[in-house]
Amino acid sequence: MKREDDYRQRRSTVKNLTDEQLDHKFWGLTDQVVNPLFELARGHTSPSIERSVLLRMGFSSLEAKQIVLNCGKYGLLGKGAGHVVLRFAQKRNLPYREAGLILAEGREWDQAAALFEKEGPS
Amino acid sequence: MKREDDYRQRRSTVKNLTDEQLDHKFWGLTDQVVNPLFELARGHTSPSIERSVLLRMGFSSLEAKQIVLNCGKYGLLGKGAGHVVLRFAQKRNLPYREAGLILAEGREWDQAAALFEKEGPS
Amino acid sequence: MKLTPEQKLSPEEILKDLDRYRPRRKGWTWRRSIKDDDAKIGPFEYRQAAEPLKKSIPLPAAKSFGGIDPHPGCVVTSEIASGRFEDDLRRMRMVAWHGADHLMVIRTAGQSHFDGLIEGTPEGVGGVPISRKQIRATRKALDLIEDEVGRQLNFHSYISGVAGPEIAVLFAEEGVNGAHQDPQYNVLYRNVNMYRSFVDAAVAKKLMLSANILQIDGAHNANATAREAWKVMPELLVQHAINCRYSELVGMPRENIALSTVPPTAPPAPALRIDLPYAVALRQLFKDFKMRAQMNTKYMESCTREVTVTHPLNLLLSRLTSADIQSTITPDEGRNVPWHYNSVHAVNTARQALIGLDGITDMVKLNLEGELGHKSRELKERAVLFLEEILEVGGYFAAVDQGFFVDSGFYPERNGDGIKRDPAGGVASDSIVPREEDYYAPVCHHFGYNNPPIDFGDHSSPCAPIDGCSLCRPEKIIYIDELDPEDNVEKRLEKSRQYRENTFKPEAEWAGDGIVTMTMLLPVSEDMAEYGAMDIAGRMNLEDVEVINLQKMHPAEGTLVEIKGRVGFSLDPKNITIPHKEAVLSEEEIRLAVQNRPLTIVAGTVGEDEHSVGMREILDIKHGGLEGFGIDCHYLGTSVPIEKMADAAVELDADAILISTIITHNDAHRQSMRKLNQVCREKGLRDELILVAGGTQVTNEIAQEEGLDRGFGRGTKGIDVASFLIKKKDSVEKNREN
Amino acid sequence: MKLTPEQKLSPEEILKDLDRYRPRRKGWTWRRSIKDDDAKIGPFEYRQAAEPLKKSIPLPAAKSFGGIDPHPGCVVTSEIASGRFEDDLRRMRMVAWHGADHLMVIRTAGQSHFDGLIEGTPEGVGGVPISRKQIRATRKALDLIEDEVGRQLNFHSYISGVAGPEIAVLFAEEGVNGAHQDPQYNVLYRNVNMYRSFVDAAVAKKLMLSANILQIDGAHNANATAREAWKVMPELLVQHAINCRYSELVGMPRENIALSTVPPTAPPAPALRIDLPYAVALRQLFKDFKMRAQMNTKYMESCTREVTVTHPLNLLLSRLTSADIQSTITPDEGRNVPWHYNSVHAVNTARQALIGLDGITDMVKLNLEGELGHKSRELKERAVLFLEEILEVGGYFAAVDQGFFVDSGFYPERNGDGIKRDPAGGVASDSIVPREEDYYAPVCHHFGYNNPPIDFGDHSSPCAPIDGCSLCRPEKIIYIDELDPEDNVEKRLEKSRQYRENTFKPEAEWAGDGIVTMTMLLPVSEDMAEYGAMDIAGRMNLEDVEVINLQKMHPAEGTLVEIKGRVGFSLDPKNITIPHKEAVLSEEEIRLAVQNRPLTIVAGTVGEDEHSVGMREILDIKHGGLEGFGIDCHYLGTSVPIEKMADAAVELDADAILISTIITHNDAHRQSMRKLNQVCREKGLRDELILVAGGTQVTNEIAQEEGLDRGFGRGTKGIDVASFLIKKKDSVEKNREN
Repeated sequence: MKREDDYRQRRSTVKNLTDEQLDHKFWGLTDQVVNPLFELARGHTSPSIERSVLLRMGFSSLEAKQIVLNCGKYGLLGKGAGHVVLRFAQKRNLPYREAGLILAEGREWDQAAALFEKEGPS
Repeated sequence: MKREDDYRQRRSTVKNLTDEQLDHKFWGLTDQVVNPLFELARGHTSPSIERSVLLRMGFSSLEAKQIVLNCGKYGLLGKGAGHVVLRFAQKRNLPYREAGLILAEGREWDQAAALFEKEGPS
Repeated sequence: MKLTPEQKLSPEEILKDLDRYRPRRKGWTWRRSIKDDDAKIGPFEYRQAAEPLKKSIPLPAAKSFGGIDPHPGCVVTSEIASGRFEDDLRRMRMVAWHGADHLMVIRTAGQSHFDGLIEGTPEGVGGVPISRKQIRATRKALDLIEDEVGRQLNFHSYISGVAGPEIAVLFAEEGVNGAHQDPQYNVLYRNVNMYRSFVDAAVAKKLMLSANILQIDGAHNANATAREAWKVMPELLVQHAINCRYSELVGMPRENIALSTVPPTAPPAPALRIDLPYAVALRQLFKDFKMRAQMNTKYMESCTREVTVTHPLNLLLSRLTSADIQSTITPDEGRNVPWHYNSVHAVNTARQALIGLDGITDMVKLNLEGELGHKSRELKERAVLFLEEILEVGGYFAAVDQGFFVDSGFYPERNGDGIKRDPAGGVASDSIVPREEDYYAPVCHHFGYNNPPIDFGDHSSPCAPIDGCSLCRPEKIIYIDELDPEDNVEKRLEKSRQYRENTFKPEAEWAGDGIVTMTMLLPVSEDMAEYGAMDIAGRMNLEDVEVINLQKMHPAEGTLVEIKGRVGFSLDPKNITIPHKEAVLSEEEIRLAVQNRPLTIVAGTVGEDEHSVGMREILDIKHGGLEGFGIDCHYLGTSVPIEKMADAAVELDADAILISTIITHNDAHRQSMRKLNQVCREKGLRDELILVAGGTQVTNEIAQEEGLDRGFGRGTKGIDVASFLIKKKDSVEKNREN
Repeated sequence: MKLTPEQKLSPEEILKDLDRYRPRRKGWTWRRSIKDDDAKIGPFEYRQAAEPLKKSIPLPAAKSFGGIDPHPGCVVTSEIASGRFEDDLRRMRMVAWHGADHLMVIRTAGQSHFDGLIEGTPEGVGGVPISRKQIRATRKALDLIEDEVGRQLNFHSYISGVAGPEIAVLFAEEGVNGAHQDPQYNVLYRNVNMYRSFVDAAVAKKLMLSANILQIDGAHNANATAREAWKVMPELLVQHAINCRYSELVGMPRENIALSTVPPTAPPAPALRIDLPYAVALRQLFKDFKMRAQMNTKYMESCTREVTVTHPLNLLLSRLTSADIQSTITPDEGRNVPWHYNSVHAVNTARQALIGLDGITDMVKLNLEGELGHKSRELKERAVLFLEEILEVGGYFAAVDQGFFVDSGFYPERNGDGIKRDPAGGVASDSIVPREEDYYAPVCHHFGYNNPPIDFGDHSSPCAPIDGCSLCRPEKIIYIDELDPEDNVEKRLEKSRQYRENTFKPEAEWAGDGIVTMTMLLPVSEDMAEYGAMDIAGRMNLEDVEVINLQKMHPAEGTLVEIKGRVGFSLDPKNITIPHKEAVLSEEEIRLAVQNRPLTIVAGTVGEDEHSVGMREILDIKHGGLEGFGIDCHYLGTSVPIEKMADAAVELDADAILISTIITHNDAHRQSMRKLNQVCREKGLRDELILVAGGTQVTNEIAQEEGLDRGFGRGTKGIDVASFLIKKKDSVEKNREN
């Protein structure tokens, strides 16, 4: 889009504001721009977010990568990758790290996925 | 001479002056310092001054040097080196440059000096 | 492990037991300012200075002020990007000794599209791959260096690209103190999918907050990208606001949020009159946030002088407004990835200008009533209009889709050349996933919806069911050493070891790289100069020669050329002879000695030598000569007969005779010296008099061969001669007493 | 005779017929300022700019602003001191092209004690011997250069020493436009007898007035001499006043009198807070006089970066207060007599900073109410007390005798280390003579008592009796060519001719001097670095090697060393091959072409190449890449299979495929290129697609050998690739049409 500098006309809406009012308007508008972005973030996750969770659970970056790849494949990212590991560990009655390593090797994913199909969120 | 910074005491004589008065005092004192220097200059000459006069009369720096050296030797600087050349030229009825060249060669200085002993200023 | 100033930092030592190293603190540290309004350092009072360093290297001119080393009160950044982190460490030590306390490691360029963490220590391009091993080793080295200089050092890198949350975890775990984080950067400059960027950013920011990592935003990139950078100012205010507010919503306090701001223009633009209103508008709108002032990079060419003049103007802006962090840009950034000594130069430029401008606002005031106020108000109004139009078109994503950003028009002017990004496109598009109702991440400080299932027990924290996450229990961190058996630090250290331990080579970026630069004026046109300089460098056996700067001095009269190249050989310290240096008395010692025992000297040039300049430099008070130390100097002029010199010495009861002579083909200089010695002997003065000869090609050897006490050659200063005279006089008197 | 930009100035031509050359004007010229309040140059408005030059070389960064070349409204000085005036001429041309219009020729150091005029053109040391031939040749060259650049150039030197009146005559006769004249300088720094100095000075000043020569005083020398230069400020006001008033008494108008003022201090001192009150006091006291602002020299060390930061702070002072003449100090003055390109650098620093600060006082105001006002008032009070004490002790001569001047105490503090001069002593003592009653000097504009005798006739002017002096009738001037058959310009030109006409050599000061500098960081301590660098330079066959800067980067990690040396060989232009350079389209042309015919490209790294940085630099908008020109770029990532590249090109209907590859030992890079060509041929795409390969070690030759259209190697910019794509597309379409 090309447009001439029409600031002189456009500013009619702001030119009578005090400096304080102008600053206030600036931040009010910013809030309106940013709030939807914030809401988007609150309700979504991503492969990197889920890998970051696994890292913090004590998995290596290589392990986390494999687990999240499979979570994606099995449509489980929306459950949380850490959640998947913990449920699987619970089911198999293993320490969660051992359970996660099984998943990181790409094994037993059908079983892990089934946990969420059947039982749903607790 | 060594002295501590006694500005706080000394300034008593100036601290109540307005800025304008202070500036005025500064230039008034400067005048008092400079005037005697100016008077000294007005009434004195130097070898370089006399050579500068000869240069402007159309003598070369080498010629001027010799003429002024001899003026010094014969006590004639106070008459003005150019003056000496002109008087000598007048006496010898020569163009002044030719006369000056004779003097620059160190010749006939007794005669030149005599012009001032005898006749004094016109 | 402890560093001592005389010992090199050993990357090998740093790497030892790295798997067990833990950072000793987390979070950002502000420099401590001197508290008194008027803090005395040497002969001066400072108002904006920091507490001094324990160890440091003062600016060169400090030697005229008693070696003082005042540092500005703001944090000073050094950006380091050698591509090999092990070489970065040594450079960090150099810059820390010059006052940098914010070490910003530039990331290898491909990393923002790397979907995950890089492990090990591969070599980078234009920066280093940021990995756990690299970070941990760097933090360990910085811990040692901060003990050495006595000031806490902030370590900084980038949380951006498609692996932001993972990198944020890494930084929080390993004690990184500051990071760039701004989702708009990913979108505009890295073409990362916009939804993904914002979703990831929130998680990353929350993690940063958990470790008190200072955030710097990315708005300055718009200055560097826009064709006419000064027109992007209204948008910059908008970009800053979006990231600031987004961060605040995540929970970051304003004191953890720094705006990255760059003066938008540079000379030959009337820069201050454009940059200053912007700086003012920014500080008015973003009151409680921190300001990170960066120097201009957009208009840097390859002339380092030009850069070095623009930067003090940038630093003036920092002083006229404010800067909590002063970033520094190296003078060579217009030519190459910064080199070691240019990193130091950049830091020196910042501390020098900031200290030179200390307290300037106590004498000079911003005139907000006039043009400055109007211009900054106008920028804010334009920014408000920008925000209004973003909302009109449907919000941020729609605005980016329509190319609102980095347009080269002065908003509301639009030039149609903004960066457009497709909301559905970009790297990692379609990769975000809605969190389901039963979404659960068993970690604390996790941004967003999180619903720990009740059957996992302990609900004190989301990470309680796993008995604490790695931020609570660092021992859970899995350390990977290396993945690539060839491309790693150990292999590189093997290759560079000889240049670090046995021999040495010039070095610009990496141990043993051999790089030097050469500067010359060639009295020919640009083309001829360019290839002529390459030819000269080739004949001097430089390898990989490149021209790095070419400046026309005049179309016909000459061209300035700078080239770089590699030296093909290395030096063995054992083969370098360092001559014994005579200790010179200090100026104070000399003055005191002369006060206690007055010295008189007679001086002149001898032979047919009318070159009196050297001698006069030695004597003249104006050139730091003998007169200035209180020595009574009698200069007899040029071509003085030796006998006259000796007679004058008798008459004045002098302590020394100084003769100056040029070197002539017929050895007249030796004859003069010999004669001086002879004449003084004949007159029975030799024991009383110190005899000295000087001249551009005189040497001590020649002078002593001819019987004099000392010869001084090219480069001699008055203080060298004064020092010698006093010492010699001392020993003469001692001999007499014995 | 006329200069053309492509032709070197020929000293031989200048010297031709010099005996008959007369200056075409006399007196000082101020630079013409642009008159409008807001003068537009390119995209900007300037308020303190001068009329533009006809020919000039803009600052390097100007290329980002359409090549604009604004110059500040004040006169800009270049001080030139090569020691050979014939080389000065070429340098003057270089600096004039960069905006200098005040060419100040430093005098060879011995000249102030030379009792008369020097004739001919002997070589000087630290400057040139000022002689008629040297002046006339220089003025003639400047007349030609001013025609070339379209601005009047002021020529300047020194009227001091024991031959002041003679030199003043010379300057007045030969059209010198400005000169230093200050009797105090002689007394304090040259130890010329004080009576002689003042007596001579009055005559010299009157002569200067006769030719409208601008006078600059010598007070700045006290800054350069005093140990703590900032303490000498009250005295400086006194020194300025003495010379100003003395000049006024002789008849000089204030607009002909410039104060030579230097910021007294430099960082790491808090310089502005000390320098600014002094600058303000000076401008308050000396209202109608001119200000010549010089950059600080006192605290210059050998680091050119440090100098280049201090000078903009000095220039800030000039802008915050005022400067009618801005002097420039070269960044190398802390190391050596200034070199050609450093003279240019110095001028560039001045114009860059002054233009960058254009109109700054419209936004920033001096706060005279507070500390600034108090401090400047204090300086004036201290100066008044100084003057009072001069009078108390018996006047100026007595005060000098007692060491009042250049004492390192902050007056009235006194440190007892001032320069003392004996009124009866010094060079040329006892040389003044009272003018007798019949004293007569037959010249006009002669200062002092003059009593033309009545018998010499015509009394219209003192010079009427001689039918006009040389100022009235220049044909009376006696021109001496040379006195020394060996030490003269013709002999020197003979020796340098080969380097000026046939071959060439690097040059710092003199044609053919061969001097280059080399800069390197050595990862060793200072001593080892110093001698290591000398060793390296020796192995590179540099001669006369000297270390010119040594800076500790860290006691153990490294030292920055700069050396200078001479290249022993010369280059023959006939043997230098200048490769044909491909013309690159301008940014505007490319943008327009893409607007008219959109371009789509597919890009990726191929083979096992994860080094995507080079490719991304070519594409990225942030790095001036293809995106920025509006080219639709599809980056497929790293290690992309060749087939995938081709498929994507089909899918996107792309115009070109760009692959990036590193060079590997097994020639995988050639295989990738070959395969790309083959695959495209097999799919029938080859005629439609432009195929390009890039990489640090790729060459066009390799790429074309493997069937591609073009290869790009190290140093390629986005614009090079964009330009190629558009031209290639053009020629492809043209071929199709035919």
